[in-house]
Parts: sequence; C-alpha cells; structure tokens
Amino acid sequence: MDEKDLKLNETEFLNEDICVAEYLVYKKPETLIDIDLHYCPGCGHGVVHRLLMEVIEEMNIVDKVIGVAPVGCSVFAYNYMDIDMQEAAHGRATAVATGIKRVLPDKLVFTYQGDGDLAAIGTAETIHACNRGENFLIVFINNAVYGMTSGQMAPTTLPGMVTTTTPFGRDTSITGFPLKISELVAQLPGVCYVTRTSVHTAGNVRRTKKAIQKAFEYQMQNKGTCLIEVLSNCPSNWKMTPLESNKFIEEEMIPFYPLGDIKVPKEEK
Amino acid sequence: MDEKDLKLNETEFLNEDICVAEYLVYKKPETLIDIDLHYCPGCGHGVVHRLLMEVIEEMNIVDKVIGVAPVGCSVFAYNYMDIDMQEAAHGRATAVATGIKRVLPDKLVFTYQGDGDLAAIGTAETIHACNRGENFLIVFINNAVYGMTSGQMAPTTLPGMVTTTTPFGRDTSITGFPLKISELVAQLPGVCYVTRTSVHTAGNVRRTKKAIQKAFEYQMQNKGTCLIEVLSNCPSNWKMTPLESNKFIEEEMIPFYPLGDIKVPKEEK
Amino acid sequence: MKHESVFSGFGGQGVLTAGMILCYAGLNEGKEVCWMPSYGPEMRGGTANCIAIVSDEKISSPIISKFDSVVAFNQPSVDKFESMVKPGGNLFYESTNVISPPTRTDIDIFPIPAANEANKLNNLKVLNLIMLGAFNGVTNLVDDESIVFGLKQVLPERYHNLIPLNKEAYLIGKRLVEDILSKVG
Amino acid sequence: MKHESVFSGFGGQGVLTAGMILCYAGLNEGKEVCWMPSYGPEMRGGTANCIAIVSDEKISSPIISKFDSVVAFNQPSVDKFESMVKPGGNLFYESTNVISPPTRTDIDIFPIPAANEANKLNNLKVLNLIMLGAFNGVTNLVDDESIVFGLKQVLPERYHNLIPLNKEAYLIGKRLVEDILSKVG
Amino acid sequence: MGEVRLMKGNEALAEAAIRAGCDAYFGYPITPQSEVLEYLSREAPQRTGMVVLQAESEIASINMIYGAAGAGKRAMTTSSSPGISLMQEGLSYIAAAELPCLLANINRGGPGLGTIQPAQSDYFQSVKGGGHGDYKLIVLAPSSVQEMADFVRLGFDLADKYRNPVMILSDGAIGQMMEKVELFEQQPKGGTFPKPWATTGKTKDRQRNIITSLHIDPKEMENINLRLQEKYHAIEENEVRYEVMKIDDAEFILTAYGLAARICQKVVELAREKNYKVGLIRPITLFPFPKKLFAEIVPRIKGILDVELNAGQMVEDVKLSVEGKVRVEFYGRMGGIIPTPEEILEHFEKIFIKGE
Amino acid sequence: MGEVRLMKGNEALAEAAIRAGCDAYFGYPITPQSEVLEYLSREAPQRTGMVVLQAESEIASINMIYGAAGAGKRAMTTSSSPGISLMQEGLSYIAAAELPCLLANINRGGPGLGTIQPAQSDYFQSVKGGGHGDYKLIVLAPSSVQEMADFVRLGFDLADKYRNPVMILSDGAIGQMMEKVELFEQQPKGGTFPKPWATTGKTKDRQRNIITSLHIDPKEMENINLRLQEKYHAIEENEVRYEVMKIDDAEFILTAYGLAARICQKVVELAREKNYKVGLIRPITLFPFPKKLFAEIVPRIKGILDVELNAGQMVEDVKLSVEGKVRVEFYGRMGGIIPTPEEILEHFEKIFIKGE
Amino acid sequence: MAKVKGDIIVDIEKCKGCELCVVACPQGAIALSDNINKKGYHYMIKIKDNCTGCENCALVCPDAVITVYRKSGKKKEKIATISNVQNNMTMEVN
Amino acid sequence: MAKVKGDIIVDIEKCKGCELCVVACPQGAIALSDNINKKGYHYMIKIKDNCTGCENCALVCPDAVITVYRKSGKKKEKIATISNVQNNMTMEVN
Ligand SMILES: Cc1ncc(C[n+]2csc(CCOP(=O)(O)OP(=O)(O)O)c2C)c(N)n1
Ligand SMILES: Cc1ncc(C[n+]2csc(CCOP(=O)(O)OP(=O)(O)O)c2C)c(N)n1
Ligand code: SF4
Ligand code: SF4
Ligand code: SF4
Ligand code: SF4
Ligand code: SF4
Ligand code: SF4
Ligand SMILES: [Mg+2]
Ligand SMILES: [Mg+2]
Repeated sequence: MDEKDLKLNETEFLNEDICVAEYLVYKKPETLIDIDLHYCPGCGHGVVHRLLMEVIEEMNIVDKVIGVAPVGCSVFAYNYMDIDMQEAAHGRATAVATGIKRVLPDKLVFTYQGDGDLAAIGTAETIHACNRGENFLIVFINNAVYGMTSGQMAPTTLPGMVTTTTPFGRDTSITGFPLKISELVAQLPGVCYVTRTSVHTAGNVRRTKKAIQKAFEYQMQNKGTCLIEVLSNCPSNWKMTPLESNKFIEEEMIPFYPLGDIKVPKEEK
Repeated sequence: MDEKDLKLNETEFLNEDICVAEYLVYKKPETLIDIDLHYCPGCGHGVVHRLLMEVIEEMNIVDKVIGVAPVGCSVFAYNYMDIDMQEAAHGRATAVATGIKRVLPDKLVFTYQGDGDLAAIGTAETIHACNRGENFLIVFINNAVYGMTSGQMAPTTLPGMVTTTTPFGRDTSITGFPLKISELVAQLPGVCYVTRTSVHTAGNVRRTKKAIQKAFEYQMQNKGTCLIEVLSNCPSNWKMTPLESNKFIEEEMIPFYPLGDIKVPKEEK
Repeated sequence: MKHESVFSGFGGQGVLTAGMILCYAGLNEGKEVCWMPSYGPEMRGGTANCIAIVSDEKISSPIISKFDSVVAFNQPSVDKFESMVKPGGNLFYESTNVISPPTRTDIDIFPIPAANEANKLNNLKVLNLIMLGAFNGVTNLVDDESIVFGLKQVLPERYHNLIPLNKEAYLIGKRLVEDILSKVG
Repeated sequence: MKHESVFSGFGGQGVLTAGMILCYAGLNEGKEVCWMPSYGPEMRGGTANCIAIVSDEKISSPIISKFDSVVAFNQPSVDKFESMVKPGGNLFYESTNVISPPTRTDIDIFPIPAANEANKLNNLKVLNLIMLGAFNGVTNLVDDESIVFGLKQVLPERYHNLIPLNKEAYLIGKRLVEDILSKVG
Repeated sequence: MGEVRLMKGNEALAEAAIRAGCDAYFGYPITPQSEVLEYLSREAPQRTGMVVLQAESEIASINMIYGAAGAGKRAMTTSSSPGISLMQEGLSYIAAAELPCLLANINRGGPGLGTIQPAQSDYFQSVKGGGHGDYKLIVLAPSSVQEMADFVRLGFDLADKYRNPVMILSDGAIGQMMEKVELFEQQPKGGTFPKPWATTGKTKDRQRNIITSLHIDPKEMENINLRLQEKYHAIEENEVRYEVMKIDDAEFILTAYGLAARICQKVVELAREKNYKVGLIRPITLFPFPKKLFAEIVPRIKGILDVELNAGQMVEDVKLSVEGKVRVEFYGRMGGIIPTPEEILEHFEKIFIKGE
Repeated sequence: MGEVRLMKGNEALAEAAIRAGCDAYFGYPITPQSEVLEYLSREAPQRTGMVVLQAESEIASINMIYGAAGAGKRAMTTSSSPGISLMQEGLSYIAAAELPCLLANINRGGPGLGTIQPAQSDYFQSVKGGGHGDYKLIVLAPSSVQEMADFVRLGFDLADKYRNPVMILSDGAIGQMMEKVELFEQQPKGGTFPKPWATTGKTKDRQRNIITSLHIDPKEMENINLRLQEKYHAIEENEVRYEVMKIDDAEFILTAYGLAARICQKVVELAREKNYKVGLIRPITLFPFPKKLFAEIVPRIKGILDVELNAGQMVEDVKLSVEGKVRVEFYGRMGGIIPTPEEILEHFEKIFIKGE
Repeated sequence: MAKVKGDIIVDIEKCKGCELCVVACPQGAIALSDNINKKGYHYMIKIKDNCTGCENCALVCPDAVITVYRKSGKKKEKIATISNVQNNMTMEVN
Repeated sequence: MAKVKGDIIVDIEKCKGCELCVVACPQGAIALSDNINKKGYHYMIKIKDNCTGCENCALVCPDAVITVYRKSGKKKEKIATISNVQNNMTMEVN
C-alpha cells in the first residue's frame, strides 16, 4: 500500500463544507505544543495536559502561569505545555511551587504530580504546603501505580491489586491501605478546594476541566491551596488495553475513590 | 551554712515510722536510671519518661521493649531509660522503628518524638508508618515549639504565639495553622488508637500512664499503630515559669488541642 | 568465536526477548553470553533494542559499536544501525514495515517479510521468532534445540503451550533465509 | 595590648551578657573585640561560658586555652578554669556560691561576694554586672562610660530603665575590688 | 559448582541477597535498579522469610535499614544516584553508629535528574563521603553480573566484620545486562557474626544496648572519630582488592573500575594487537583504594590512563597514590555515554604514543 | 566607612543577606546556625519585603530555593552538617539546572548526629560533591565575622555571574562568635544581573522558559555536562581567592581555611617569635582551589603543614596541587575539638624542626 | 445516511490507536483503521458520515489529535488558524 | 497538727525547684526551701506534717525525686530496695 492510497482512504468521508474555520468547535489549544506526546496509547496524562492548556488559554493567563512538573511519567510535561515551567525533584513539586509563589505572589502557579510523587516521597511537602495554605493549584494524577518506573505499587494502589512489587496483590497487612490523601489534606484549614474527578469519559473530562478553571479562579482570589485529584489510567502497567483500563477506573477505582467535591470554599457550601 | 545544717533542716518533719519499706506507695521505677535528667526545671519530658518506665516495669516487659529516641530535647532519652534503645535521625524515628519491628515482630517497640521531629521534618515517615499500621507505639510530645534548638516555631505552635522565628506571633496567613497531626493519622485504617493527654496535673499524669499501658497491650495484640499525643510544656522557650507554663497548657493548649481519645479500637467503641 | 549482534524495533515487537532467547541458547551450549537492553522511558511507545553477544571466550566489553549482525524490526532501526554492521556482517530487516531498505553493499542484507508470515500464523507476537530464525539460519550460532531451551526459559510456565508455535515461527524464519541464500548461492 | 578573658557560670546568671557588655565597651573605644560563647544543649540547666577578647590589634585565634582573666560565677567554673589562668593573671570568683575556693599562688585571686551585694539591691539579675565591675576594676580594660554603652546595646529598649541599677551594680563590683586592692596594696 | 543462571545484574544482586541470608530489604523504586525490589518482592518472603518492604522514600529506606541493622539483622537497600543522594544523612548516621549493612548504588548519569543511562559519576560521593563528617564506606565496584552476586555476600561479611556500611557501586549497564552467573549456596539467615551490641530487648544478663551517633561532648566525639579512623586504617591494611591484567611487562597502565574496566579489558586486547605494552589495573575496592599497588608499579611504567564514565573522580586517588612520579592522564565520558574500546585506544595513542 | 556593629557570625550573615538584596530565605532550624532564620524573621520582611519562611525540613528548604531561584530571585538557605546532607539531592538538581543561589553550612562535628561544636569535616561534601553526578559548587570559606557578611554579597554575585550555586562553608565557632563587622550598604533587591532564563510567566515576546535537569538522551546530557565542566574551568581560571601571610621568605607553609586559619595566624606569630620561617596560605575559595599558588611556592619551601578540624580532607587538594614535590603533613582534630595555637606549633616543631 | 451536521479531522500520524474515542462516540461514527501509521499504530478513521460534532471523541483523546466542526449551533467566536495539522494530512484548514 | 498518714522523701540534690509538686499537693504540705542545692536550685521541702501520701507530688515531679509512703490503706505488694536515694540524704530505707 503506498502513501497515496492511505490519504485517500482516510478522507473519503470528509465534508468539505463543514470542515471550515467557520464551523470549528473544537481544536486542541495552541499552548499544547504540537509534538508527539511520549505517553502510552490511551494514557490519561495527555487528557489532563490538554485540559490545563485549554483552561490557561481560555482564561488568557499564559503570561501569568508557572507550572511545576514532577518526576513520574509526566516529567516531560514541560515539553508539551507552552508556558514557563520548572521540573522539580521527585516529590518536591509543592516545595518548588512554594518557592515560586512566595517570590511571585501575583503569578498563578500549579504543580502536576503523580501518586508516587505526591503521596509517597512527597508526603511531607504535600501536607505542609497544604497546611500553609500555599495559594496554588495541585493537580494530582492518581493512577494507582508508579507509571514511569514500570509499575510498582503506589500509596494509592488498591487492595489486592497486582503490581511489580506486589506480585501477589497488595496485601494491606504488610503494605497498609491505599492512602486517601485528598481526604486528608481537605481537613487542613489552609486548603480551599479539593475535588476528585476522572477523565475516562467525555462527561468526566468536562467536569475535570471545570474544576481546573475554578481552581485558577480561587487562586486569583487568594483563597489558598486547591487540589484536584484526577483518577487516571495506566494501561501499560495495569497490563490492560486502554478500554479495559477505563473500565477498571469505573468499576474498581471510583468505588474506592468516589468522585466529587471533597471540600469547597466556605461561601459556596 | 554548712552541709550538716542543711540535712537537719530538710528532715525535721520526717516520720521515721512511716518512711519504711512496708509503707512505700510510690517510688520512681528502677528502669529510670538514677542520674540527673538534663531537662529544664519543670519540663514535662521527665514525667513522660518516668511514666514509660513505670509501665514497662509494671508490665514486666523490659526484655521485650526497644525504644527509639528522636532528635529534640529528648534526644538523650536513652541515657535515662534502662532498656535497649536506638537514637534516630531527626524525624525518622518511625522509619527506624519500622526497621526494628519488622525484623523483630515479637518485640515491643515505641518511638518518643517531639512535634518538630514528628510533625515537621518527619511528616512523611509518620503518615506512612501509621498508614502501614506499623504495630508500634508513637509517643508524641507536643510542646508547641522546637525545644532543643531554642524555641523556634513548631508545626503545632498556636496562632499568635511568639517564638524565636515568629517574633511577632505566629501569623497563620504566612505559616499556616497548627497541624493537628493526631486527628490526621486517626483517619488512617492502620491506626488503632490515638489519644491526647497531658501531664500538667496529677490526674492527667495518671491518665497518660493508663494510655501508655493500653497502647502496649494493643501492641501485644497486634492491633496496629498507637499514637499518644502528650501536651507538654516548654517553660524555657515559652519564657515562663513552670507554673505559668502549666497554666498555659490549661488555658491555651487544651482549648486548641482537646484532651481525650481520638480513636479507639473498634471493639471498644 | 564471538558473535556480536543487536536486535532492534518497536516496544512490543519482542526484540528484547529475541535477544534473550539467543543468549539462553548460547548458555545452553556452555558459551559465554551477554545481553544488554536499552532501558527506560523511551520504552513508552518508543523503540527498544538489545545487544546480544555469544562467545567461546570470556566477554570483555559489553558495549560495542560495531556488530556482526543487526536484526532490525522497523524503519528507525534500519536507519540507526545500518552503519554499525561490520564490513562482511549481516543486516536482517523486517521488510513489510520498512519503506527505505538498507543500501550498503559491503554487508549481507536479508529482507524478511516476517509480519506477513506471522499474519499467516494468525499471531503477530511470533514475528520476533521469525526474525531470530532468519538470524540463526544465516549465522548458525546455536542449535535449534538450544533455541527451544531459550524459549522455555523466557516464556512463563503458563505460556509453554505456545512453544510449538514459536518454534514453527523460528523455523519459518530459518527457511526464509535458506531460500534467499539458495537463490544467491 | 590584648586581654583574653572568660566568663563562666550557671545558665541564667548572665555570664554571656557580661562578656558581651565588655566587648561592646571595647568596640566603643575602637578596639578589636571577639566574643565566643559556649552553646548548645548543655545550656539546659547546665553551665555556660564565653570568651571575651579585647585588643588593640587584630585578633587572630578566637580559640584560646590560657586567659589573662577568669571570671567564675560558680564552683564548677572555678574548678574548670583555675588552671587556665596565665601566670600573673586574675581569677575573680563569686564567693557566696563557691565552697572550695581557688588555691593557685601565681595568680591574683579576687573573691567577690556578688550574690550578697545583689541581694542587697533586691535583684539577683545584676550579679553579673557586679562581677564585671570587679573585673574592670582590676584590669581597667575599658572606661565606665563604655560599659554603659555596652549595657545599652545589650538590654532591649524596654529594659533601659534598668540601666542605672546595673550601673550601680557595676560600680559596687568595682568598689569591692578597690577595697581588696587597697588592703593588699 | 553452584547453580548457573543467566541473570540481569540487578536480579543477581537480589538473588544473592536472599542467599547471603539477608534479613530485610527496604527500598524505593528508581530506574535502573527497580528490579531488585521487584525480584525480592516475588522471591524472598516465601523462600527465607526475609522482610521485603517498599518504603515511602529513600530517606525512609535508609532509616529502616538503620533500625533493622541496629537490631542486629542483615539489612540492605539499593537505589540509583538521586535516591542515594537522599540517603546521605542516614548514611552518615549509620557510619557513625557503626551499623553493618549493605547498600548498592546503580549509578546513572547526573547531575540532577539527569539521565537513566549508566555512569560512574558518584565515585566521590561514595568514596569521599557525600554525607557530613569524617566517615568511610567500604566501596565495592563490580564489573560483571557474577560480581553483582558475589559482592553481596562479601559486602555483608565485610560489613559485619568491621561494623561498617558497605556500598556496592555499580551502574545502570551492569544492573541491566544479563550474563551467566554461578550462584553460591544459601547461607544462614542473618549471617554468623555475633552482634552483642544489637538492640534486641535488654535481658537481665547484660547492660542495655544503645545505638547512637550523638556525643555532645567534643572529647567523646573526637574519641569516636579516632576509633573510626583506626578502623578505616585497618580496612586499608586488610581489605584492598583489585584485579590486574598484563601489568608485568606493561609500559602503560590503564586503570578503570566497574563497567569502564570491562571496556578497558578490550582496549588492552586491542592495544596488545598493536604491540603496545599496555596493562590494566581494576580497583575492586574503591575504598580502600589500592594505593600501594600504584605506588609500586610507578617506577616501571611511563604513564597511566585513567578511564571513567565521569568528569574525573577516581583519577584523584590515582594521582594521590603515585605522588607525581608518573604522568597520569584521564579520559572520561559523561551523562550516560559509554565510550567504545576503539575510542579509548585512540585517545591512548594520541597522548602516549603519538605524544600529543 | 559602612556601619560598624558587633555581631555574631550568623547574624552578620543574615544582615548581609538583607543588604545583598536577597529576595527569599527558606530554612529549618539547626544548631549552631538557627540565628540566621531567627534574625531574618525579626528583621527582613519589614525592611526589604524579603520572603522569610520556616520550611518543614531541609529538603523542603532546598527545593523552595530551587523554585525561587528558578523564578529569577536571589534565594538562600542555611543549615548545619546533617541538614546539609539532606540537601544533597536538591543541590545536585540546582547545580544541574544552573540556578544561582546561596547556601551556608555552619559545619558542626560529625559524623551522624555528632556534636554541635565547630568542625570542618564537610569539606569533601562541599568541594567534591556530596550529591550525585559531576557538579561543583563555588565554595567560600570565611574566617571572620566580617567575611561572614562580605561573602554573602560576593556569593550572590558569583552565583548570578556563573549561574551556579555558591556554598559558604563556615563552622559553629565563626557562626556563634561576635566580632566587629563593617556592613556594606543596602543593595538593590534581587541584584542587578539580568535573568532572561527565569520562569516568570511566558510573555508573547519570548519563548517559554524551562528549568530542568532532565536530559534523557545521553548525548544531550553529555553536552550539558561538557558545558558545566567548561564553566567550572572558567571559575577555576577567574575566581581563585586566598589570603597569604608571611610567605615571601617562608621555608614552611601552614595551610588552613576558616577557623583553623585564624588559629594558624597565631601559630605563625608564635613560630616567628621562635625564628621559624613559617608562612600561611589560607584558601578562601575551596573550589576553585588555589592550586597554582601551591604549585608556584613549592620550589621555595621545605614542607607544608595542613591544619584542619577534621581527619584530613583539604590536604588531598594540597597534595594534588604540589604533585609530590614537597612534603605535605597533616594535623587535625575532630568531633568539635579545636586545637590551640600552641598545640599546632608543637606539632609543627615535632615534624619539621625536630624532624620526627 | 443521517443529515450531516458535524465532522472531524484526525491527525493520523499522531493517533496511537487507543480506541478511547471510538467508544466515546455516541454515533458510532469512528473506528480504528486496519492500516498502521509510521509509529506502528492503527489509527482512528471515520466509518460513518453521521458525526454530530459533539466533541466527545476530541475530549477523551489523550493525544489531542482530533479537531471537530459543527455546522448547526452558534458559531464559536474566536477561531484561530489551525497550523498544527501535519502536512501529510489531505485537508488544510486556514 | 493533722494525724500523720503519709510522708515523702525528696532527693534534694536532684530537685530543680520547679514548684510543680507544690501546687499539686492538696495538703499544702510542701514548699521550696530558701536554700539552694549544688545545682543552684531552691529545692522542695516539707513545710507541714499533714501529708496524706496521695502521691500527687511524685506524679507531677518531672525529675522523679519524690518517694511516697502511706501508712493507711493496703500495703503495696512488691516493695523493692530503694538504692537510688543519694547518700547525702539523711534517711536510707532498706
Ligand atoms: C529521588 C528519586 N527517587 C526515585 C525516583 C524514581 N522515580 C521516578 S518516577 C517515580 C514514580 C512515579 O510514579 P507517579 O508519581 O505515580 O507518577 P506516574 O509515573 O504514575 O505518573 C519514581 C519512583 C527518582 N527519579 N528520584
Ligand atoms: C536534619 C536535622 N535538622 C535539624 C536538626 C536540628 N534540630 C534538633 S532538635 C530540633 C527540633 C526539636 O523540636 P521537637 O521535635 O519539637 O522536640 P523538643 O525539643 O521540642 O522536645 C531540630 C530542628 C537536626 N538535628 N537534624
Ligand atoms: S506508563 Fe502508565 S502513566 Fe506512564 S505513560 Fe504509560 S500508561 Fe501513562
Ligand atoms: S527546652 Fe523546653 S522542652 Fe527542652 S528541656 Fe527545656 S523546657 Fe523541656
Ligand atoms: S464529534 Fe461526536 S459524533 Fe462526531 S465523531 Fe466525535 S464523538 Fe462521534
Ligand atoms: S482517542 Fe485519539 S489517539 Fe486514541 S484512537 Fe482516538 S484519535 Fe487515536
Ligand atoms: S504525697 Fe500528697 S499530701 Fe503528701 S506531699 Fe505529696 S502531694 Fe502532698
Ligand atoms: S516537682 Fe520535683 S523537681 Fe520540681 S520542685 Fe518538686 S520535687 Fe523539685
Ligand atoms: Mg502514578
Ligand atoms: Mg517540641
């Protein structure tokens, strides 16, 4: 099959009267740099990256935003986001963000962190940034596993779940129970907004986007720390197809980590 | 005044018919080594040391107990307790205790930690040891200040409280609110018993002792992590007399950190 | 005798396994072997490769820049490794997936339509065994039984029922190069 | 001219402050000064001491093992520092608190009943200024006004009303040694 | 002959830990060494009852080791460069409290997050002391999968013998590559060294045991230091290990450790083919460093080329050993790049043969 | 003349930070340096609006510095030995990401928890790199309270000039002692070096700025390393600082830094009184080390006595500088013990005069 | 065939064939191609002409390869140039 | 004077004069001495003979310097030798 065939094949249904600028309703944001994402097929990281960039573009705050990437699969987040970014040491994103926000209080700062990064090695930094009520957004990608290092147990791994370091399933009597860090930090007075969303369906993607937007608004109003926990998949390390992985989110993750607001600012309760 | 006078003076009321072994009702435990404690006059650390040793002696578990001292004023705890002990790096007592307990599961392990040690630098270790439900006792001395390093703010310092690093009073908008770490860890499923006591009156001393005894019993029953938070004074760094400091506990600390059980084992609820 | 080879392709094509089977086969024959994978996040949907050395003597450097044989499972691998074949060495490539084939004339080049053949077996996963068969068909580095030994080591117990299929794929690969060689020779 | 001294006593007796006032006084007169405290957890109810050096030239080592003057506020300090007085140097000690007084004969020894005198002033806190007065009464290292300057530096603004009392204590100390000296001399 | 297997370096290390009677492993994942924790999680608890626990961080790991080693058990952790940096405080504590234990650093390219490719850039950290205070680790540098296994047993034994932490300084390539390895027999769990100092619960027949590194009195602290220095001296006297290749008639010496030494073996072969009289010294113990060997060989040779996968670290110890008596040159690649034998030979020729 | 005050070394350092235009200080208490955070908490926010935050740990501190420095601000932290060990990962990241910032280590006796008394046992850690990977800090060693102040300004300037972290390596004695200090005038906040690379929010007129130390491609990572090495080389060329005392006619050289150098000044005085021709070299920059000065002076002298408050660390750099051409001896005390001038002189006489 | 209201453009070289869009499409308008792209993935293609322009596919696509058009409904206000689309795509929209 | 039921022994050289026992004593039986011990602290002394042996003072004492006796009430079972008391105390109890 040669290249000509291919193009023809893919475009035979294209409606030339619809695909014009006038009728454009959705395109990816300009701030999402147009190169291949290194993520595995179907990985939720890409969706959340895009949503962040959509919100930042739509709110027109590119020149105000500074992002902090973690160590984890999303370590390269800065390769895709056309904004100023810093790459933090594993677990220290909220400390780095504290450093940034304290010297640039008028800017909008967010961290983007995985469950290993935020809830294992970075526990102290997470708790204390939240407790100080650092006025930034923490985007917390909970995929119940260490993605980047190939699938070890995370603090959020479900009981019984098989990972490379729990080859016989997570035994809570040895490794403890999954850590619901969102519920924990929600109790800290400095924290203004904690919500749990997912990106495994279009509706949930929409809700996640709304949460991100809200969080930036709260930050503009100096309300304190916002944390958005996004349940995400890791098809590669869960050893599933992307579709199976989304089913797993629906059937296993959400029952354990229920979606919805965990804390909202007082006046909105 | 010579030495003779002094002895005479102090003993004129002594009742030789009462002060005999037969009528002995209280003496300090043998396991509390008979040398001067290095603590400042009136400091609660001494009381808690004594209580631990009383319980260990009364339960006859000296040969089973391994203690872990922190870095803080009580770093020298091992000088006073006639039991096997390890001195942990600042904040890492629960990691050290995990190391001990995992290889010696039949022994009884406790850590003894200050608020800086346990709730600042050691936050991650505290949360994760509790989350794993490590089967040991954490004795947490909350004196709202860094004692050993001469009175800096601790995570538990009260709002408005003056310390050497909050010379104008703790400003919660900058440093965050006091961290109620007991309430936080009480939510973790691996934790079996969390209680807050104090040692500023005889009644509270008695209650603290009882809590310590309970915790060792739970440990023998493999129930998971026990944490006893003891509100304690730091007259030196609070810049108070011991009596004033106890009043401060009563009037300022307890209203903020209410005494009583925060979590008890299920069957006892 | 020392044979230094590299297996390269997309993650998921089984290139690391192919090299590993070869090394186990060498081990089975009492040879010295060394297998060195590329590792890390480039695995995320990217490319993977491994060096496999089989030798009669002790192996010194596991790091090499010139290979006796290159086994390329896709276009990027051809592009990357063609120049690293020693003069007189072999380059095997999966010809269904490769649009611009190698061009060197001082080496032996073997286009292997492994994907087609694998499709015929209804199992794309055995593509790597076909390539390995081609490789060993030319180099005769190890015996066929040793390859089967290697398969047993590499496949988890529960997949041992797939050994015959894999062996078949291996033999197809061997046959493919025999055809080529017979045409040439 | 260089005078190397140490002030030593219980924590809370104001030994560190006494040395510091002396250094400020030296500073006030354009001299080089160096003050070096003992520090750390031995402060918990234990002993404290500080080295105070006042000199016309640049001060090299701040660490010294022999002193021109030792000012000892309690028994342990006498015990520790007696042997470190340079021959011909001075040892001042708070005589109310010291049971076994120093015994060396190659140095000048000044027992100062500072606690008694402080009691008379109804303020035990000024004990250190009495000792400092005794020290300066003998060494004449700095002027009295410089001591007052030092007091101002060391006392927080809100305690400046205590300066006269402290000065009085200082002068009492001076007078105590003048008495001793006049008896001796 | 022991059981022969084809294994990754990391797996061999893990398997050897089980067989060396390791009581407890605490670790945190990091590429390129996560296989150790993974292998042990799969194999160890069932086989020997060994404790295997994924810690919440490297800091937790090293302090868990402290606790377990202080309790008299054979304890171990492994990590790679950034993770090892996080352990520096804990390591200094362990060295000061004289707790025998085993660490492995599967070195990757730095500084910072760097790359996950192999490097040797943590020599200084391991050998000079990345933590605070004067202390020494015994540092073993394997250059094959076989040694990844063997040095675990050796390491535990040295640790117990000297009450000193031992560091296996390896790299991503040796950790990831598979080679034939002959495994030693299962050893008794916990080893056989008596540890009367361990905190196991004070029984009536002995004084209490205390594990500490605090000695607030400087005199006492100096005495501790003097004792440590004496121990390090004894280690330097007794435990130097190295491998040599064709040094008897050598005019030039290549020196390298670990992976770089493997490559240099090939360089020696290539050089000899060209009739250059080149030999190789491979320090196996980086501390204690084979100073005497270098000092001895100096009169007989014309030059030394030190090859490392870093900007020049061990070369300082080589220079300190030869004291200016022979020319010492350095060749290094950084950031995960591994030089080929040909490239090294070329560099050798450039400086020593063509005399640039 | 600037304002003259009697200050503790730690306070002078803190005051100088305010005056050097420091934007942010993040720190965690530890003896013997807690005065820095305390002084700044009291003084800084009102005077210059400087951010002063007590972090939850040293690890948080160093990473807050990373963030603030990456945002283009003058950021600083201080600690003492165990706390500095905890910062090693962060430091390696900062060096790799080339973030200008200032640290101070008020060294205390180690290893482990050790003692809080002064020591110089963190030389290796500071100079050779206690973190992972090949990187260098610029290391300044003050020996007076005056220098504690002056080196803050110098340190920030060097940091900005080279985009490199600078470490002030001091000790507990210099931190705690009070001396006269002449303070420099208030400098503009944030300094005056342009920082176009800083993450301050991407404006339309420029590309996005990224602060990172990750370069997964080893070629790229090697290039980063080569660039770093080049920079370190430039620093070695341009920034060597030292102080000498009576070296012109010296037959023997004492060498020491920081507190030990202060003591050695007195030793030189005492020695000259006895007519020994002794001079002193005090390296002020430990990296870059004054190698050339040592190399130059070698032909004129009979011996070097290196004095440190440790088991022998800088002495390696002295030896590497003189390349065996002159006898180098070492005298050290450990664990917080400070030798007296007399003691050092005696040792000097023993080895160089009486020729033991 | 349903009345055409919407349409999509897919950057097939960037598609990773995860199929998430396929299950997200309420119209069943899309599926994976039997062909693979340069990265070796079966890429998504339209199989029916009944797209409503609901955006679901684009929302769930982790690789942001889908652009959506819809004829009915109010026009979007700010419409920028799409320069991202790779040039081996047939259509270019300016 | 009240009928004596209890009594205490204080290790005065170890007392730090914190006064916590003084306020804890329901009988007002104890107070700080005007004298100081070797460490420089005013130490606790009995000022009345009305001690009931309630233990309160001993319980709150951070330095564990108080031993308590009580005549009434049931005897304690295990009574060990008190060898801790410093020998500059007048009483020794064996
Ligand atoms: C100090 C340190 N320890 C460990 C690692 C190795 N490491 C890299 S990413 C990672 C965990 C990633 O998991 P997570 O944060 O859940 O992110 P994900 O990849 O799942 O998105 C680890 C342990 C490291 N780079 N640095
Ligand atoms: C890594 C490290 N950081 C800091 C210190 C200094 N330090 C010693 S004790 C202490 C805090 C003590 O406070 P807390 O834990 O509340 O105990 P307390 O003295 O109040 O009983 C600190 C910060 C240290 N020893 N090690
Ligand atoms: S490993 Fe998991 S988290 Fe990482 S990119 Fe792949 S699917 Fe996503
Ligand atoms: S400083 Fe405070 S906590 Fe420490 S011993 Fe003194 S009173 Fe107790
Ligand atoms: S826009 Fe809606 S209808 Fe059209 S292809 Fe996408 S999901 Fe289907
Ligand atoms: S969701 Fe995106 S990447 Fe996945 S198949 Fe559809 S278009 Fe391709
Ligand atoms: S035992 Fe009770 S009554 Fe007696 S002195 Fe003590 S507190 Fe007072
Ligand atoms: S409580 Fe103890 S230390 Fe305090 S005054 Fe009473 S007896 Fe003395
Ligand atoms: Mg994850
Ligand atoms: Mg405290």
